[in-house]
Amino acid sequence: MRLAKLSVFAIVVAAVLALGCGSKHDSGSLDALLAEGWQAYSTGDFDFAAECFRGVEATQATADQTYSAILGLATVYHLQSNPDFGKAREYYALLASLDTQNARKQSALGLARVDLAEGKDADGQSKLTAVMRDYPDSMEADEAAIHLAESLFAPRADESKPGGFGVAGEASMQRGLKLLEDRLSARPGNPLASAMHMMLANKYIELKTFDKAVENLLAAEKDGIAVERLRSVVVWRIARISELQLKDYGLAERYYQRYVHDFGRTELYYRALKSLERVRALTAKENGQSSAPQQNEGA
Amino acid sequence: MARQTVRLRQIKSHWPLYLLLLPALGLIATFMYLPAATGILHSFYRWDGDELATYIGADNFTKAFTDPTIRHAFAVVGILFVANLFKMIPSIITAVVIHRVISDKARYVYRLLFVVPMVIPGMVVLLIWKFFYNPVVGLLNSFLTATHLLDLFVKANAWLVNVHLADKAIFMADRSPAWLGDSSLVIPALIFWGFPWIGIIGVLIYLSGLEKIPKSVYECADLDGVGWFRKFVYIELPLIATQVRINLVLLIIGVLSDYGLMLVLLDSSGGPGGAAMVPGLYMYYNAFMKREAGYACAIGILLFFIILALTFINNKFVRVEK
Amino acid sequence: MLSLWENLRKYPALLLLVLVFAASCVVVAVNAYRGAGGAVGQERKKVLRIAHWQLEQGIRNAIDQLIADYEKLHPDVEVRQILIPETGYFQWVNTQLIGRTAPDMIEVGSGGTVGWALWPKFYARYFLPLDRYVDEPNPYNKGTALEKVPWRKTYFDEMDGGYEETLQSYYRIPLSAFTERLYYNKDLVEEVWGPTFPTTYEEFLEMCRKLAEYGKKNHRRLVPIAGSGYNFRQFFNAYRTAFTADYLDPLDVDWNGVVSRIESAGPIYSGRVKLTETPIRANFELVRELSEFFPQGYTSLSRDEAVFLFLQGNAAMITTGSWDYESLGVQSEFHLAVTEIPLPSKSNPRYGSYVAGPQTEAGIHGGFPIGVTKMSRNAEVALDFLQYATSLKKNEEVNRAMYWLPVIKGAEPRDELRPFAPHTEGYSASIEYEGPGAEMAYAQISIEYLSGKLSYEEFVDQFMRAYHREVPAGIQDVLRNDEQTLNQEMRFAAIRRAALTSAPGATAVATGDSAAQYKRIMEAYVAQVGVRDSDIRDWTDNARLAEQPAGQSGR
Amino acid sequence: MSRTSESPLARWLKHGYLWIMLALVFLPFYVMLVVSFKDNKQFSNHPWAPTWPLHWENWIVGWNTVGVCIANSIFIAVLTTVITLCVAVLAAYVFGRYKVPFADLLWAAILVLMLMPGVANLIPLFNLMRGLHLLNSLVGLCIVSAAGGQIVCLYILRNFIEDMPKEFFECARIDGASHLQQIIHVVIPQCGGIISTLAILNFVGAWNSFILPLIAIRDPEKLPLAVGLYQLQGAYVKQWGPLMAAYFISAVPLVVLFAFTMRFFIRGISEGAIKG
Repeated sequence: MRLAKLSVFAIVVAAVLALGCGSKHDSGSLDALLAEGWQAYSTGDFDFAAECFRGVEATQATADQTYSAILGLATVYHLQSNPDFGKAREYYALLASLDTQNARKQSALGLARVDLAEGKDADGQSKLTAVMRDYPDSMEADEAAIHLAESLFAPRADESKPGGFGVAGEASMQRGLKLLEDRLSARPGNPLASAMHMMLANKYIELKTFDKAVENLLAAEKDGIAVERLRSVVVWRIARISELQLKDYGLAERYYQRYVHDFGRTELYYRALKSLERVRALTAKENGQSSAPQQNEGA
Repeated sequence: MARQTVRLRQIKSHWPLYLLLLPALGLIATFMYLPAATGILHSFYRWDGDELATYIGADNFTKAFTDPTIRHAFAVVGILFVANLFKMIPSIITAVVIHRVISDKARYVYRLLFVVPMVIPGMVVLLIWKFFYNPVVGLLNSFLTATHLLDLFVKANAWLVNVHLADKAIFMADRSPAWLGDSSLVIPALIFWGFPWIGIIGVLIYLSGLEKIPKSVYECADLDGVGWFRKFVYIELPLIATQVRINLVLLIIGVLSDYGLMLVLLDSSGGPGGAAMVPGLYMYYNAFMKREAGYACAIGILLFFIILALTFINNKFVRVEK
Repeated sequence: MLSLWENLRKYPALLLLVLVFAASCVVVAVNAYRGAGGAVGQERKKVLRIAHWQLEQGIRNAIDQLIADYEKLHPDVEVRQILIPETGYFQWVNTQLIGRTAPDMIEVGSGGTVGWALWPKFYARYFLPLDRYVDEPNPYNKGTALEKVPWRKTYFDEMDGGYEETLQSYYRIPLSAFTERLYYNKDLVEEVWGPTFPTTYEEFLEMCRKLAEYGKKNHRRLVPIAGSGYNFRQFFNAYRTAFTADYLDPLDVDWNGVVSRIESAGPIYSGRVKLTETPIRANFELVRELSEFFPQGYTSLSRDEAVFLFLQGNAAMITTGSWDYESLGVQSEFHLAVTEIPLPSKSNPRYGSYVAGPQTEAGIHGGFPIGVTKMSRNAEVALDFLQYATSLKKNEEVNRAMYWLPVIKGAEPRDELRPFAPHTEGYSASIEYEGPGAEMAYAQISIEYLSGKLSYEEFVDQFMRAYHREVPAGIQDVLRNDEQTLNQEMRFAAIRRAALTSAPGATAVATGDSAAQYKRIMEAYVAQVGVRDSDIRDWTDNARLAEQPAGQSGR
Repeated sequence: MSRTSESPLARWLKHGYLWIMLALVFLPFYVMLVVSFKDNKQFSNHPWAPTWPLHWENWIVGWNTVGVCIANSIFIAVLTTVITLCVAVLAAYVFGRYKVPFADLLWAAILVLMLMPGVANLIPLFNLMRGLHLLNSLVGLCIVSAAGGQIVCLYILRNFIEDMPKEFFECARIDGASHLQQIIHVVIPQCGGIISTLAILNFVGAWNSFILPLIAIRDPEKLPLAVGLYQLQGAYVKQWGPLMAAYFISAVPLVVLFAFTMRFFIRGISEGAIKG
């Protein structure tokens, strides 16, 4: 008898333990469950996050909660380490059926990005363009611009090319640059403006169009860069490029000086200090002839 | 069999017997069977050891079968197992030698003396051995240098490289071998560990078997002029075969499931380059370093079945000839 | 009862056992009572536990003193240290986190590559995000110049050492800072060489020779430099930075001031930068020269074995961090002195022209980082304790006691530690020889060169063959890892976006101001994408160059 | 087993072999003892020979570091042994004397556990202990260890009780003794030898237990010896003298235990081996 009871007991306890994580669904409110889901998502425990979101989605939740749950599910499938694009697309599409502006914007952006992630570049790019057209003044459109430009600029893995990559061609580079510049002139003060300027600068550096690069770096710095480390890189680039490429020693001096002043605790501090001295010596010589150091042949 | 049968219908008068069983069974059910059950259950989950568990079917097992580390771990354990078979020999020899000492008193004293080292706590033995293997201050390297054995190793190694039997120099002149820090020396170090490999419990068990041999058998053997070796093979060995088998079972379980040795001598990643990773340690590593507790449970279950199979084979095929 | 006693008397062993057991019960009970915060005649205290791996006696005592001071200020709190050796530390923390028995405060960040991948998850799941505390002033700084300064800003590095980039949040409170130096046995050096330690590499080499001769003459097992593979790397890196600082501008194609792994791998692969170029060759030859003065087989020695050699006077020098200053100082029976790794002078005919300067330490962050666990019942008290420990006065005091460098602006380290002050003058590393994927080959082949089995040409030849074999795949690996980081960034951007559209749950998880965080993440993302694209362009250029027949490669 | 003839050579060979083995087996003792009186300098210069002056203070340091651990270990070892044996004797009595319904099934269920490697269970066991709030608790540790340790005891004790003459129990029963009284007055005195041997084996086992306390005990003041020593050796720059003194001290309690029980133990093992 006892054995039977014991085994029943053991099975029951085992079942309770095993379902321990699942059974929490009833314990808290749906908001708590959503918070748990997003928490798990942020720690990289995607299966658990998906389970939480699914738990909310299946119940009679408020419109907001359903929105959060479906968005969560779509995001999990889209961005987890081994993505499931089919399901992501399914849930992003479901998101569009919710009747709020937010949901539709997220859905459109999400669907476009899933296309890009899957390698359907043309589809993704046209969907991103649609996002920018349909919701021109939104945060999502700003992000769409960045992803669209990224996709136009991005090199593609290509076994036949040397090194295994094919880099973006001239045409798509120009398209990307124009797109970002248009966006910046249409919505100059948007929160991602500094990021867009940095992106432009990166590309102009790649194309070795250094005057435009510095122009954009200056704009980015003016817009305000939230990440200190990135700001230090921008200041360094302005100074270095204007010294070695543009030979604009006044600008270089100003920005080396700013670097030395603001970023004493970075590894480039001493180099900046030395360069400042060098640049000052050069300007002191006045109309600095072509005596700048010839170190940039590889750049 | 002096057991008294209690039938089901008599149970009314004998129920207190179950009360006596209760503590033992209760403990076993709670702390042995319940964890085993949840362990089996969790081996089908991706589980981080904490509350996050997702059902993934048999993925953990398919992963285990293709995981090169597990293959390596079982290879290591196989090597150690074979080595441990040989490491049983000194205990048997010692038991036989003690047994053949003529004076009763001397036999007893030897037994006592061999029991004494048992008081050294296991951890201390491990740490002392770790200390022996220390490349800078360790006893082993001092000994090898002082006796010029190391030079011999170097020459042998160089020769082996020359004739392409070995692909790299492990021992080099003027260089102290790092026994536990060199991936090609770790396994030899683990095999050599515990020299002279005398397990006192084993010796006592063999001795008790040997003592059952009647004196007359030896007398007959002496009359027939049987040499010491044949005495060992024909008289002594068969009589301790049962004990050897018991020890073999214990050895299988011990070698396959032990990893405290590696954990202390090396660390949870199995030493340099994971050279000494064994299944138990890999399980521990997965559970408490990498947080793949579900996978760890799956490894544990594999281990259990392997031990079960080996014990079964041992009972079935290593027969005791009477 | 009486019969029991009679029985016991018959078995003295049993009697003894009972007595010993009773004694042990008392010890265990007292410990359990005190562990729960009880003390005779007092109210229950709040017990805080802090776990770390700084086992040195001096460090332990210094923290005990800090705790005693804190307890004097807060009689209702008791703080206890839990010391776990570094080898088992990560596994221990992991276990305690799963078991929900983790101490209130934990030193974070150990565990090698496995730990490196898991800590961000641990922070997110088990540790308290500290963003809302670090922008408030530290109350224990009252009456000092830092009174109104946010906690974060009181740090010499603005608490960069506490910022977790992957989570874009503060999770750690650093207590000390560290730099690495060359320690030497002053007595021995004075006896053999003279009162002033060499300031140039030429003198240094001469001194090493004298030390080796001295050891031979006196039949002592004396090596000039106590080295393990670990210590050797510090030498190597110092000289690499000094010799190759000028490679920054030619190699840094994206002008961000950092030569990424791919930026240095591409040119080496294509031959635009050759390992036979004079500065690089000089770098290797110098280190080869120096490795004569390391113990035989140093690459297989461990760190503490090298320290043991040094402490016993069997080695004259060792490179290690400031974290060892106290334990080396206490345990050495000779006078300990600290200096920089000497660089070749400008007049050196072989090396002089390449030497730019020392390695910079301007970028160091606060170390000894402590996190507060979510499961702590007294998290507020734990934070209060950490604020106490990082107040201007106490941080100075405790670091003086530990012989470590304080992290708070204005806190003065010990005079002995002056040589450890991070020098901001110096260069950052500008080239990496290993190359992604070829690290193993580099380790093996470079050891053969350093031990004299290969000539430099043979070394370069063998290594370049391995380089061409391994690096293309290695670069693909680096880029794949980059993709994962980018994906991770996007994952966090998605939470912030969800929070900005006020999705329930996401708002609760996101700490701090979501709009600002979103901007931060997108900027970081764009910067990384830029580096990746530029790296790939550089790599394909170089790969194309490598495919061309020699002679046409001039650009 | 004395035999009539034996050549002196054989005799010397045998004794020589045994003495060499003993020397090797006792080598750790020698090392611990010699090194424990050295400071690091002496150790570095003359690692293996005794040196003067003797550093007695190493032993004080050693005692200070492992003293608490020894108290904890004694507590754990004694409590574990007592629980294990109490539980095992009760159950062995039932299995050895009676054939109650389901007995064979239960017995088989217990025997399977002898094959179960403790490792396979470790992680779920850890979680179970967390659920029952047994983590970081010495008593919890004892209970869990006892649950595992009783199985072998049960197996051996059952064999002994089975072989005991029926008459002992019959007499007791006629005198009106309950089951418990029968156990106390018949089983324990009759099986005293094997019980004490099992007690010693369990004691030594608990004394040496490492993995479970390593993961289950958090507070340093609760650590048993094995874990305490393990953590001690992780220190960065080792002081070999105090370390070896601590090792030696940690062997002392077992030395005392064995001094009293050695005879018992040797006899018990022999008996057990014959029956088991």
